Amino acid sequence: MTETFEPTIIGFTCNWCSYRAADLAGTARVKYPPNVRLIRLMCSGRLDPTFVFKAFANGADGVLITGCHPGECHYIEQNYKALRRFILMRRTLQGLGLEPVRVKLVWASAAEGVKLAGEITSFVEEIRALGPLHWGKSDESSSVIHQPSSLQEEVPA
Amino acid sequence: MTHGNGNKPEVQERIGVYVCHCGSNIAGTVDVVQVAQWAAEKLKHRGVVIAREYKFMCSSLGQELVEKDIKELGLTRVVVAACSPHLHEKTFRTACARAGLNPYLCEMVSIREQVSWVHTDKIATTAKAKAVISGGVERVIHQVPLEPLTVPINPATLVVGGGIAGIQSALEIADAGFHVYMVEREPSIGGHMAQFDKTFPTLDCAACILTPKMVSVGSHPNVTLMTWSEVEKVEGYVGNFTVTIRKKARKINEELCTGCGICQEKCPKKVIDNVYEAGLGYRKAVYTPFAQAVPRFPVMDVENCTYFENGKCKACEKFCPTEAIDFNQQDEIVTINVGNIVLATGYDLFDARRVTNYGYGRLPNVFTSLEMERLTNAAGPTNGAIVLRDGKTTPNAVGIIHCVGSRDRNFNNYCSVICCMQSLKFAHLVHERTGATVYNFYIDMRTPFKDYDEFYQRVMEEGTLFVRGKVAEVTDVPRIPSEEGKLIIQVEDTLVGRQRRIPVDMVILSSGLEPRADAKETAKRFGISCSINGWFIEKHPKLDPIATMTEGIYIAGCAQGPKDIPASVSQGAAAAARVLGKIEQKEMALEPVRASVIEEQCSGCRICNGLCPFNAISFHEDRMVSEINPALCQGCGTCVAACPAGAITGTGFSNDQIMAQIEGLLMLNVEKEPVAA
Amino acid sequence: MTAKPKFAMYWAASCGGCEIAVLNTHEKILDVDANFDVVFWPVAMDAKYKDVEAMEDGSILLTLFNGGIRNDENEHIAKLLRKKSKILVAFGSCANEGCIPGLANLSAAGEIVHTAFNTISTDNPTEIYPRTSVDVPEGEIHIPKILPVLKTLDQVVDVDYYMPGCPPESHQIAAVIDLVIQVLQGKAELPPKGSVIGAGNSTVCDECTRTRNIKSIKAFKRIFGQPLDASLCLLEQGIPCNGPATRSGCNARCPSAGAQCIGCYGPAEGVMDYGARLITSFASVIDSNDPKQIESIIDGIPDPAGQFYRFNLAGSLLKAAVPAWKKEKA
Amino acid sequence: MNQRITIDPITRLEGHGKIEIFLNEDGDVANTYFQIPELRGFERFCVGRPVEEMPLLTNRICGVCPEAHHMAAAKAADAVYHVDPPRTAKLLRELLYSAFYVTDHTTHFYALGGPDFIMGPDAPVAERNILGVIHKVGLEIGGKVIQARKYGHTVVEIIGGRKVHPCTSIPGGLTKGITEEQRKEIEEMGKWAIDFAQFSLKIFNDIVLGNQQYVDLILGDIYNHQTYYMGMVDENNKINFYDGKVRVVDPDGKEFVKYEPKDYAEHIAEHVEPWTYLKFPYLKKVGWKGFVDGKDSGVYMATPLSRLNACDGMATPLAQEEYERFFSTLGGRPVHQRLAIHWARLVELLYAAERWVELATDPEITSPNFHTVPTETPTEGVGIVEAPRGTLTHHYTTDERGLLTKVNLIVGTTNNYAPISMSINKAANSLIKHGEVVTEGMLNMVEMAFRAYDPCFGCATHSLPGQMPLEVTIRDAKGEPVKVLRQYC
Repeated sequence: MTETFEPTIIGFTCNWCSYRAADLAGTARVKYPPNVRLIRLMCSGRLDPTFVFKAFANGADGVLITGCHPGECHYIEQNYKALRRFILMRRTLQGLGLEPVRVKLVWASAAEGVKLAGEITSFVEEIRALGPLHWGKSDESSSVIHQPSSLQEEVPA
Repeated sequence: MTHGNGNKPEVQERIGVYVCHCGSNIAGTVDVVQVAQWAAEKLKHRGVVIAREYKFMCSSLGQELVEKDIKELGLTRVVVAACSPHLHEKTFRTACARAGLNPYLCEMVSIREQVSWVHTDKIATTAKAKAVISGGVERVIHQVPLEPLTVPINPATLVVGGGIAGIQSALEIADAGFHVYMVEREPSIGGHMAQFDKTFPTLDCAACILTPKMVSVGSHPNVTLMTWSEVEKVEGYVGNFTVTIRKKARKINEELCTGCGICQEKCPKKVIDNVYEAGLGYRKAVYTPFAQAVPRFPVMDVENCTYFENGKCKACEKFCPTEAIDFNQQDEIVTINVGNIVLATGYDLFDARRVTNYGYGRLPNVFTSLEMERLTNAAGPTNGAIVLRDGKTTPNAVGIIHCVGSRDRNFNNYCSVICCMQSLKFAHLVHERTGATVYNFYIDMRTPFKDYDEFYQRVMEEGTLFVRGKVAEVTDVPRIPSEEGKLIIQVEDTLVGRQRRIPVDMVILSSGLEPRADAKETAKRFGISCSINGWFIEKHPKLDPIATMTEGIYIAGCAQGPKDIPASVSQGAAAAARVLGKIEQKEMALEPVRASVIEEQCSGCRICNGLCPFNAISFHEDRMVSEINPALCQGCGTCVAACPAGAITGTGFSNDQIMAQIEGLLMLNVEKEPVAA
Repeated sequence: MTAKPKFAMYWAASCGGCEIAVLNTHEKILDVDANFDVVFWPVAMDAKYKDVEAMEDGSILLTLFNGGIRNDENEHIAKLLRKKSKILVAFGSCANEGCIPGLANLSAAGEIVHTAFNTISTDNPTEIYPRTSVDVPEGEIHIPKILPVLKTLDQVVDVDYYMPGCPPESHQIAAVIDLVIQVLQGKAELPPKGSVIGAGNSTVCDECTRTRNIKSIKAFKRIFGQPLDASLCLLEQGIPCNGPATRSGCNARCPSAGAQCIGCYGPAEGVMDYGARLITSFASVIDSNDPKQIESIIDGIPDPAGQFYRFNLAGSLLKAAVPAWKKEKA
Repeated sequence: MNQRITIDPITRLEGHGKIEIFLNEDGDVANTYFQIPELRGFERFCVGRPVEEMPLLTNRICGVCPEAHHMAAAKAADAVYHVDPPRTAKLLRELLYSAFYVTDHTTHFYALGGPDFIMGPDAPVAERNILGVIHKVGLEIGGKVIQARKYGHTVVEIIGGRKVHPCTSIPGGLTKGITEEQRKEIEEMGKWAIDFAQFSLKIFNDIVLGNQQYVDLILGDIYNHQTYYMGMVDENNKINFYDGKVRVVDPDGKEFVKYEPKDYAEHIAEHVEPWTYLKFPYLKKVGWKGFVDGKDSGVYMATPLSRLNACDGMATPLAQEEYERFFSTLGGRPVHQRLAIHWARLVELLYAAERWVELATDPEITSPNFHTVPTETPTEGVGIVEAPRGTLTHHYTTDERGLLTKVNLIVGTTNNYAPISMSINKAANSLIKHGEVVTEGMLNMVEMAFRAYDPCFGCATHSLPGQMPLEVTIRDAKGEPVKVLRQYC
């Protein structure tokens, strides 16, 4: 690609804090890059790692997970469950060779529209710097992987 | 076991897509016409049969468009791309319902707050709008008709906290003819207001306006009053709570006691009264906190009672005409059933000792606002005389410091709302009763609301001096002779821009308000949550400051955040109105966003059992499966996401819906269309 | 000649355990022989590739296919058997979800070859690696091409039924054989296409006899690191047992033998990603809200990717790790 | 220009083995290539896994002998953690392993290799299988064979938790012990197994040794390779399948080396050819000289026969008798004729059955002391057992958390890759002269040479199932198929 790489990012928001923060960013006309596409859940505790894997498998370059601040969850403490899952999920993705920065957890209260916009902007930049992920892309082709020539290149001597 | 690889079966649903211009709010940065055309063509194979754009979808004409299409084109699903669902989801769902479509088959996607308002590049913004819509379309395909769940409402109500907010709530409900249980932790209801003398800005006497209300609570046929009592456990859900209350032993038989007060007279033991008299006065070991206490029954202070200390005395028992004294009385556990709960648990006063440089507790003539309330109170320890600690000297100069513990990074960042007016009230009273010179030290003067600023003008006209600046220190160490024997207030006067040392005889610290020390436990007990500062969190900061996330639990007064008496009263009344509304409905519909267990897939591993803060999940040893109580479930979906067997499903936000939405949002990439130009 | 329906069983990249499991049904084998004309079953009888090619499409009623798709030959035969078979069953973990060989998808296929031919005992100073076609003095000879990622059967052909397990339990195989025979005799109906057969709908805990309570994990432990309570849920003892997320059907063999479930029966009914179920359920019951402490508790699972995708990587949503995709582009 | 005979394998279809024979102008064999076309890469993807999982992961290398990998992996893991399992754990592991041996050797003798002899090399293809055996020897034999497999797997399940891919071995021992009831059951089955083993040897005596034609066949030169022989022995140089030192004897039967498992790499190296995914192990100190036998070639064999050649006797009485009879009949140690592997296998079958009972009657076998908690920091370890098809070596290196950083596997059949290739080559050479068409019976002999090894390329390539279906097609100059021969599976 010659022109700058535009990452696609899926963002998960909770209905009570971060989605409202996103709304607030809008109402306040705060600008951030259009690369992020938000999905509304009732609570960050609803975030199933399956969703994140699905996003990567379908071509997302990064995934942003947002929720109420610890202790401010509208379901009392469910965002802590989200936190625990996020940490274990990130470890697992690392084990699968993913750069850990491609998944990000952000706490944003309903009042923090500006903060959320800022987080999105910086995340988009981080991912843009990393380049495309292309997870599963090569799956279509089932070509040989170790023609003698290509193997010699692949293999660090 | 292959997932999401493009080729899906043809979609059976007939979907309508409606793109809103919102005037130029959306149309300004999103090519809505093109988006609509795109949806009609590119999403045909996904079941979209019609895609329209319209100036204002939320207008009655816009809604009629949708209704008409549902009827004439036989739409089975509707996607509205407009503003945030938080604004108009209900609007369009109702519209669909009018046209005979289950309201939950309508999906709203935000292309305003999260698209047109936050991006500038029209091509990129338009592309994102498409992605968001395709996500909505995929999602709505998997939506299923939902029917709200209805539960009966027990007409009885529990009001926790007998301050002015709770009292107001209780009376409104009781007067409407429904039963109220009021639980108060202290021996008497009345709360902080009962300790005040005058109330700003009108300066009418707190007792005069409060006590009649207290009396009518105490005597109301529809009110069961439980003072010296605390809520221990709350079970159940809206319409059907079971509450366990501990009635602490008064050591007084309420049946027999007439409240004559002889026991208090005869009791030989004097105890400093730190609660009501703020440590300025005494009470007995058996006492009612103040003359107008409701109920009249006294409480025995077991820690200080001579009999409980060394087994002798029993003076009270000897003299009690009705033999109401009962040294063996034990705590009593009472359980009640109510349909709704109002939490009006109030606030704690900020402990001025924590601001050490103001010297409270170290410098005798530094007083807290509560102490000042007692001093100025005609029924108080000095019968209303404003004097120094020595109890006789009248001050010639008085300094009143605002924002003590408030708007201060070291303590509380928030504004306690009432301190400015309270300080002005003190300024007026001091000036009126002692003629002393009064200084007010403030950061910003905050006098909103009816007649408040007028009162400020009046106090200024009375000659009170105002110094704008945060007081650095209160000290008794003089630098010059004229400061000898004085309290010196060290402050930067930010209006004249220089440091000043102002000698006074008396300093009043206008302490701020803080959440109850046990607010977090209380919140947990009632299944609601607290903000970082510790105030109870309302359902919506603007549109629903009365309700909480937990259906059937309402909050009123300072428990929700600092406020003055009129605000507390109105919130108490508002909570009552909400409760009465519920009671009148007799039954209520709960949002059908709920989780449920597919029993044949549940392995009984019990992973989910500990995850529900609303205790909606129970385990059945006999069948070895977990079960979710739909009425208790608040629909957060945490258990759905946690179930290792995929045996828990969540309506409204099912896996299928979310997975489909992800596919939809990313479909454009699959189509290799540029995300942004 | 014979009017009996035709039966075939084939192995691709597999270990042969599935065949052994079938043989372990003992007398049931005779039922198969009695009711079917076994036209193709390399482990049990001889058959020619050209015989199969010569058959009419769809002329084999039932084909049990085990083994993953590791090279182009596996893929070729999978497609052939799909064409020739009415009912194609992905038989055993390899064909269903990749099984242990699917862990190869953690790295690039090139690295697999490189590692195998550079072990400590390998005498390979001149970096010789197998090539798909080699010129020997006498002529040119060939070996098959390894695919960049190991695939499950339904990633290359349409599959009618899934029979999980590594290997499928013999009693389950026997039950399925009985069912098929009953169907042949018109005494029963086939389950809907795409169903999982020879297994339960719930998870291993459903069949596990260990007592379980509300879970709250303060530390994850290694199976060999301490004595364990033989009657209490292993997960509650901190052992990362995959039972909660693993499909039932094995009678909880490993947990009842004192070993943690390692997940050979794959995901439960309707589950889209096996590993995700374990990640989310294990994490949910971690007894801490402090990020640092959570991290240190999770240190108790030293190899999360292997732990959660031991059998299921090739069949997971992500199919393979980043390196497997990355290298392929070379 | 060379003529090419493709021994066109079902492998095109199986992907499981392939033979190329090239003829020169005279129509004599110029060269043969025996290719293994698959590789699953356990050495690579086991890296990063916790070492205690190896007994579970490497099980899946081969479903025919998962017990062997389970044991080798468990022993390597013990070594990595420097932990010595309690005696009971070792007894239980060996008991499981002995029962497995009975099952495996039975399967091979009756279903795979044995039919050649029982039915005779000239018997029609269709008869040379278990059914043929049943017809010839009598119906009850089929029942007995099934019984033997059943019993073996029952013991594996009782101790190992599962019939296939056992799961109970962990660093330091086992996750469970056995009860007295289970022990009794196991002992009973073991006694039956001894009778069965003796019965099998009787069949071999009556039918094979009773037939001079077969004896000549066994002793015939076509199956004769002068190679080194490998096998594991206990402190008395008696055969042991589970534990001991690896002993190698030279073609004259003299001890060439006896090494501790941990030293294997000093003695064994693997040669690489670009036309196959499988490596060719050889004796490092002798060196790789190509596909040739004799003292100067590092090629060695690891099979039941090589184990008998490499040891000084059997640790159990009945087996010892058979051991002596074996060598006296065949003219003393070492025996170079590959077809003798079948007989050797029966001797081992008897030993395994006797050992089974020995272990099942050990007073400590039911002790609850079946695991020692490892306390040392994990580093590196080698585990070696005798798999039915050859010496099996697992070598692991881990980090301080016990996560694997290096894995090396030299598995049963791999040891025999070179000898098998040589046997094929030799058979082909003796069969195909001037491209002339040969008789079915002679072709079968190639097949027999091959199958004697009971090659398990499931282990070998870490990708193939237990048996290798192989179809050999001889084509004339015009490429028309003239004869077909095939190995059964």
